Amino acid sequence: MASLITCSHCGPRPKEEFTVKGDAAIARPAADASEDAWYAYVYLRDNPRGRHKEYWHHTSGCRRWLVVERDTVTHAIYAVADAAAQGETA
Amino acid sequence: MIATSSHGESIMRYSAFSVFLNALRGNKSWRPAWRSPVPKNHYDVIIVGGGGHGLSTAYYLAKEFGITNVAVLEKGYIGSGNVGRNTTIIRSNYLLQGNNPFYELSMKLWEGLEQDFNFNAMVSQRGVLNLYHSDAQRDAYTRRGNAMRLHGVDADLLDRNTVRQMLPFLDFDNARFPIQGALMQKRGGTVRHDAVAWGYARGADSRGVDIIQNCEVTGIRRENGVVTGVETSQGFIGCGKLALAAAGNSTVVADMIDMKLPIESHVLQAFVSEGLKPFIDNVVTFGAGHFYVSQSDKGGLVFGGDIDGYNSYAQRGNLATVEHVAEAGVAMIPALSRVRVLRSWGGVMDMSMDGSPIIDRTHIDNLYLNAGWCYGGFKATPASGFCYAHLIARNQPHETATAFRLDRFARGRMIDEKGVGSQPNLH
Amino acid sequence: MVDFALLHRSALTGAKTGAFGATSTGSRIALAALAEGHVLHLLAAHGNDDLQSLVSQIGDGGPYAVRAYGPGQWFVVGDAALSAADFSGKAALLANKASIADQSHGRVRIGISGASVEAVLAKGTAVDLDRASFAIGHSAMTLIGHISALITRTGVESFEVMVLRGFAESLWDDLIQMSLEFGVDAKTAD
Amino acid sequence: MSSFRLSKGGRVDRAKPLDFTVDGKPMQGFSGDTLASALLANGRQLVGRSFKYHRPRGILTAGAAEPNALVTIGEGGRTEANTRATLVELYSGLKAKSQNRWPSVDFDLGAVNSLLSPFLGAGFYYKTFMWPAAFWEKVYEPIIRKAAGLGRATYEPDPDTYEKCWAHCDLLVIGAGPAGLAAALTAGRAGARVILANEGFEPGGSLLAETAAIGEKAAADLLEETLAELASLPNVRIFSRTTVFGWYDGNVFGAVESVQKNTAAIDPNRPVERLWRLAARHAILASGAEERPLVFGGNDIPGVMIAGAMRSYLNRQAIAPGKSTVIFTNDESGYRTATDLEAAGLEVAAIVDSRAGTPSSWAGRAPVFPGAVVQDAKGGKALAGVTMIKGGALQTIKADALAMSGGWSPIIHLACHRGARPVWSDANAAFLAPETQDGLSIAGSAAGVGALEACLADGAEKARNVLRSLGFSNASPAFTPAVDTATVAKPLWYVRGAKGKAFVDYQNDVHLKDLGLAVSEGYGHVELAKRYTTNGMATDQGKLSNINAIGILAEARKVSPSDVGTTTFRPFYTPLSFGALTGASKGKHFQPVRKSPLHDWARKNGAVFVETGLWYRSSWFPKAGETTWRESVDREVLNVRRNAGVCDVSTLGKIEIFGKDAAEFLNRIYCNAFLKLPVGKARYGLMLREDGMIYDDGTTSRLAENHFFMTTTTAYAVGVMNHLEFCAQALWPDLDVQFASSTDQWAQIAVAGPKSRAVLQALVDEDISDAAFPFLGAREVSLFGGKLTGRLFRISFSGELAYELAVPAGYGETVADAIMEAGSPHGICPYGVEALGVMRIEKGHVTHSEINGTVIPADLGFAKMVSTTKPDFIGRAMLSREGMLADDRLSLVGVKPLDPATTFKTGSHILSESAAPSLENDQGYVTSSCYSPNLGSTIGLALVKHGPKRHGEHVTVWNDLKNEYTKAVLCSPVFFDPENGKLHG
Repeated sequence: MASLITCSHCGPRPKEEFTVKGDAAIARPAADASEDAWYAYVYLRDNPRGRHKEYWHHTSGCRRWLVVERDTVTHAIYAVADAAAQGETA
Repeated sequence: MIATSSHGESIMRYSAFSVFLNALRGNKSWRPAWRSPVPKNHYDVIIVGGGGHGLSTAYYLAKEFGITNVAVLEKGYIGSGNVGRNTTIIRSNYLLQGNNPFYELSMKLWEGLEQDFNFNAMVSQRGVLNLYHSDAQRDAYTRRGNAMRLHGVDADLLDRNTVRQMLPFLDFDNARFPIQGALMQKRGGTVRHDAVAWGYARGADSRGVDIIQNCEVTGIRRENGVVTGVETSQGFIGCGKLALAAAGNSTVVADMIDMKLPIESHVLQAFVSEGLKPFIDNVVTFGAGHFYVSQSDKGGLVFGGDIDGYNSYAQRGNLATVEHVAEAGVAMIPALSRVRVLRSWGGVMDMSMDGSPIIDRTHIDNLYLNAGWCYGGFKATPASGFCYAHLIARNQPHETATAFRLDRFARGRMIDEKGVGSQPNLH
Repeated sequence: MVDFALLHRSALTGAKTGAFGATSTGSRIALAALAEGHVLHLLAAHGNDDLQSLVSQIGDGGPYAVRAYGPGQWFVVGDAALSAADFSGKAALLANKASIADQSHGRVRIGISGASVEAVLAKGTAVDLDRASFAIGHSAMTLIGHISALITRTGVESFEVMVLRGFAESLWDDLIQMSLEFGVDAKTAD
Repeated sequence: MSSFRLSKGGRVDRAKPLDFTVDGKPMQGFSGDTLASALLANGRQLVGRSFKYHRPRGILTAGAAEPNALVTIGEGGRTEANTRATLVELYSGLKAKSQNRWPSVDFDLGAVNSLLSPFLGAGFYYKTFMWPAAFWEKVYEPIIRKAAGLGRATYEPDPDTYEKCWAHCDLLVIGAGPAGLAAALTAGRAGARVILANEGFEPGGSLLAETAAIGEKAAADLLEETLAELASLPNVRIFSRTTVFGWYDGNVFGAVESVQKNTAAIDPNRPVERLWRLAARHAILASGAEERPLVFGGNDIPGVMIAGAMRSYLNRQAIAPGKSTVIFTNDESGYRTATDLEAAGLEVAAIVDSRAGTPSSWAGRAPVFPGAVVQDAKGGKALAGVTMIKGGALQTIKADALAMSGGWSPIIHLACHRGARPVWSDANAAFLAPETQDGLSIAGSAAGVGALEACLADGAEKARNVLRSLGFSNASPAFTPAVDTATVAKPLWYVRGAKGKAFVDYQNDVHLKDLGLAVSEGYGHVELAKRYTTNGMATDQGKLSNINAIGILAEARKVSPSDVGTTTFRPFYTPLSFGALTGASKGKHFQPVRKSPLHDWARKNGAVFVETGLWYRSSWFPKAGETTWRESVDREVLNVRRNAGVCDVSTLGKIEIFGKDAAEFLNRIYCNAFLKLPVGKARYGLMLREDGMIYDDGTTSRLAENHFFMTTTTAYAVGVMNHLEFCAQALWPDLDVQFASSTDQWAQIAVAGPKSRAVLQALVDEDISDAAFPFLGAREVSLFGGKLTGRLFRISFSGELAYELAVPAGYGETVADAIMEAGSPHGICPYGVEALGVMRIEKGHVTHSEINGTVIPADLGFAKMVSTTKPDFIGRAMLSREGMLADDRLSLVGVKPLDPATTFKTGSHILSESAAPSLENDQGYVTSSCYSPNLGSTIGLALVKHGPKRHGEHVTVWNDLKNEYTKAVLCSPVFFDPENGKLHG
């Protein structure tokens, strides 16, 4: 996938410009959350076959973290949003 | 040359003589290497996944533990996953105590495999060399080589001149990151990957295991907290114990019992060049980029690099990674420039959160998990099956696989060879 | 007190210069090290992304002084070096709305021009440089080969490429290599 | 020239003869020839030997699917093995060699394998070579490897260059045959940005090879007109000699352009190949169709050729296939070949048509045998004749050429690269791909269209539809609709009763019986059959063989081809060179070089450089008379500790952090407290990963209330910046904090040693006495009487009184020179990262040798740094797990040999003094070591179980790789000045 990701700020760019980090559907727990919640955040993954949200950093472009929603089977991209904007709506 | 298997059918023992006799008869009396049975209603053990690990588990369950009422369920054809889609490398050059003895057990099993299952998988101990290009890499290899030797595994630290004598065609003169030397494991090498699946399948089948292809597991039935069987595309099949060995699809299967795993599925590409006359004898890995290469008996250079980096269940990768791999290849061996790459393919890797596998019981008593092989599953095939069979049969881990526990992350007992932490795409 | 003549060393002092590649006359590429004047990196404070008009006041009035980098971030460039007073004046203008990181020494500008300049840059970047979508004055931070750089179109057949100082010589060499088929004249200083 | 080249006709330029050699033998062809056509023109039918049986092989096709005519082209570093002669554009000076033969292609000893063929059936090697066990690797495998493989690659480096480009378009048209040209013209006229990629050196596809007229117009004329119009459209780019090899996500297509593969005189200013990444809004695949071979005995004898290929050689290059040709067909194509042969005055001995009933349209001279098949071809290195069966009766026909056509398979390879599976169509008797996928349509014979006019119409129509969806509402098709008049052949998968070997995959020598064997042994699944027999694994990736193999498997398994299915089409469409994929990134240019602003300063001071990531760093500065690196490093260390030294630390990552919440942000990023760091102060910080492991360390200074300056290690600079941005943007977007990487803005110079203050005070305008500027001071300073502003930090990695001075990079060299000059009376010297390393080990300071991703703060003695009062910071939560608290964790300790005359190396393991070497007894390992000139001994840092509790314990430092087993003692990791007296001096 991801020969091209359409950055919300820069337009379509090749994979080489990005750094991919991983699951963006998981939310960092509150500081006082249980150890189980933290364990789940750090180690457990839904790893869906299908729709999936993932963090991509436009490292060689605008340096924004993006949330890319895409399909892990077809590699179709449904949406790209700035991670900060994502945080506000989540 | 005709032996009688445990289930009463005769199987043909392979030998030069059998090939000769059959040739004289016009090759008309060869029989299927394994049966295509109709699934029984119930098995003592059902293994989900007819890849290398599932098949070797079935083989060792039957051979080592006498458990033969076993079915291996495969949604496609056997060996259609990563055992048929890798760079065929075997090695036991691991660093950490949790890994090292396990992979060495695997290497020992490779060394006797063909005579054991009467199928020539072309185990070829051509030597694996890991090049290093900096003092820091040399130090890391010194630590690793010594860890190997502590367990009696062969390891040698070669200096630049020795490497140059062995592999004069590497870039010693114009490299961006000059080669300083290499860690070598002489006993490492390659194996004809498909033949591993077929050999185990034939060996398991001959001992009574049912290998059922085109049988996709669609659900797991539970009663009173224990697993009673699986729903499949060929109907319900009951079982005493259920053993998952679904590699890249582990999450998909675990989802059927709402079990979340410390795993992400990622795609790793591999490549083969056009056939060449002997070009490179050993398996060589580049230390200043992602590239490893060996040459198959057919003449193709088999090579690969890093994973693409994103979650994927598609067996295909992207061009940027292909270019990245080729760049590293030419940086290591400039003469590759005029060699043509024939084919690229992608395998789906069950990347774990510390880069090491899981062979463990689960929260359900009769459900077992074998997963998290990352891109190192092929070399582990014999030991994975052996240790998994041990766990299933005895309900306790084999002594070389005690660290591969599912709860190790929660307990803070990760086995992190690379030290990159809980980001699977970095392992 | 050591009294020392303060010599400014250009990042491309040691870079190769001269004519390279094809001996063509028509469509040659010109590569030039531009003045290491000032490069200001502007970063909008939280919630102040819309500073376009204020940002334009930071520039020296040159046509392409302000280059969009990312959301809430700009580069303001000019040929003249700024004094400490200039700098604090500009900072004061942006007070509480944005910060300025002085990158005058950290970024190097290279001018590249010629009839085939788009073909040359297309050997490095995946950005579509077609004039219709990449007009004069437009900027894009992108990869050129393996090196990140900010590309700005400054004319029909000319671009500026701004790169981290440490990579400047490497990118310079790459741009020469990419231009060989057209012929290239590379000039670092007058 | 030979009788194989006709005296007239064709598209070759007889006025431009080209000299070339094959196996050293001089030959001549014309401009417009391929190597294959030139070989045929020279009467050279036998061009290679097959993989397993070393059977003589001739040219089978005229295109990319050629399995037989593989030759080695070029010499020295330009040697290219396995080159398809059918795709090589002939040039003057071309040197070709045949392959896989010894001693020669005409007399090949390997052909003895043919006699052994009954024993060499599919999968024979899996069943044997197992005894005795050691023999596989020592005896059998070396023989097999030597025999296997095709051409021989060179070990010489490639002298030529390559490059990679991007191109963008509205419509990419793949293939410049009738459908592709029609599509490109339609799109070009509509004003779309069009790229038309054509594999060959001449666009036109079948228009080049066919003699049929289109309407009133000859194919050649139509082609000429179309190309002229396309050339006049500025929005249309025609990429000739460009093969689209892969379809990737995001609708990016990979293509390779052969730029200088058609000349012996390479222009060094241009690449030999160019890799294109084509970003297309939409693409039309017009790759045509592949004509199927027929599977009968001896179907590989030189002289047997695909019918369409024979027609192409005849019409494009005026090649006569032989004196007398037999046509074996179940399709119209055979008749078209017969027509063209007869038109050229050549004899067609017979048309053997497996279909019942003679097609009424045949008006030629040759006799037609409907309902007949060629059972066996006869001959050795050349065809002598065929045995035909008609109505059960055998008949021999003499012929020196045979054209075969088994019908057509659309070339849908690219359309299946992104997961689509081919679907069997009974109507087309072929596998088709979905006609439209997101971003890709298929047109012309690739979509199963047969007749030429219909292909033109289809290409135009499909382009019009695509253009409308792309917003070109005025698009109209460049050609009028046409009815597809072509008939579809009923497949003849193989001929029964053949006496000789009937090949399915020519190159790999897979024949009919191998597939039968695979089915009977249980490898009947199409993928298993492929893997067991190697059918489809040759360099043509099954382009010719797969469809027949599927048909044969279907019949053997008594199912339809649809049930058998295909193997997976994967990139690359045709083999692709490493060179093209690599582009310019090779040799020294494998990765870019990053240079410190003090690089030239270091060089002029004699530095020896070392690659550190992309940077070059100065390792040490040898002086005249010093013969080993150790001499230089020892001197540098002693001098710094005695006097002063200067070290370039510009490569450290440097980040400006702004914002009202910058302090709060840092407080969450570091495990230790930062919220109340005073302005003007620096603090050492430990950054953890969320799993509790240390990620990176460095000092961060507060330059103003809302402005911090962070330094990171050189190695982790990029990662830390990404990490900060992640935390700010994804985790805590409400915080007001911004980052600017300023690594390249500053030349950063460490000045260390007891005299460092005196040296620096000579440059710095402000008072930097201990009282005015104590340890961990950090502030802007004025230099040279106000000429320059810099940043001064009183921090120390060496354990000495030390400073780091940051100045704008362009002034770095001046300032470093000034420091050297000011320090000259004090005996200052430059020192490199080696001496830096020695001094930090002497002080027990850690680097990424210790921070190796598996250590938590407590492991390195930093337990007290970890805040217990902060509510949250990255990594806090996971630190309380059992394994993090376990007392068997490896923790930091010093180690030194009992006998200072002995030594040890980093990477050695630690064993209890008398313990036997085993993993169970492994106590830990040496993470860093050096010779300390101050202690007169090797010293090291180690991570050891219960490390801090074991000071004074005797151990063995075990390095079996070097047979080095050093008796040593564990000790405090601080070897030098443990009270930090010097630091505060």
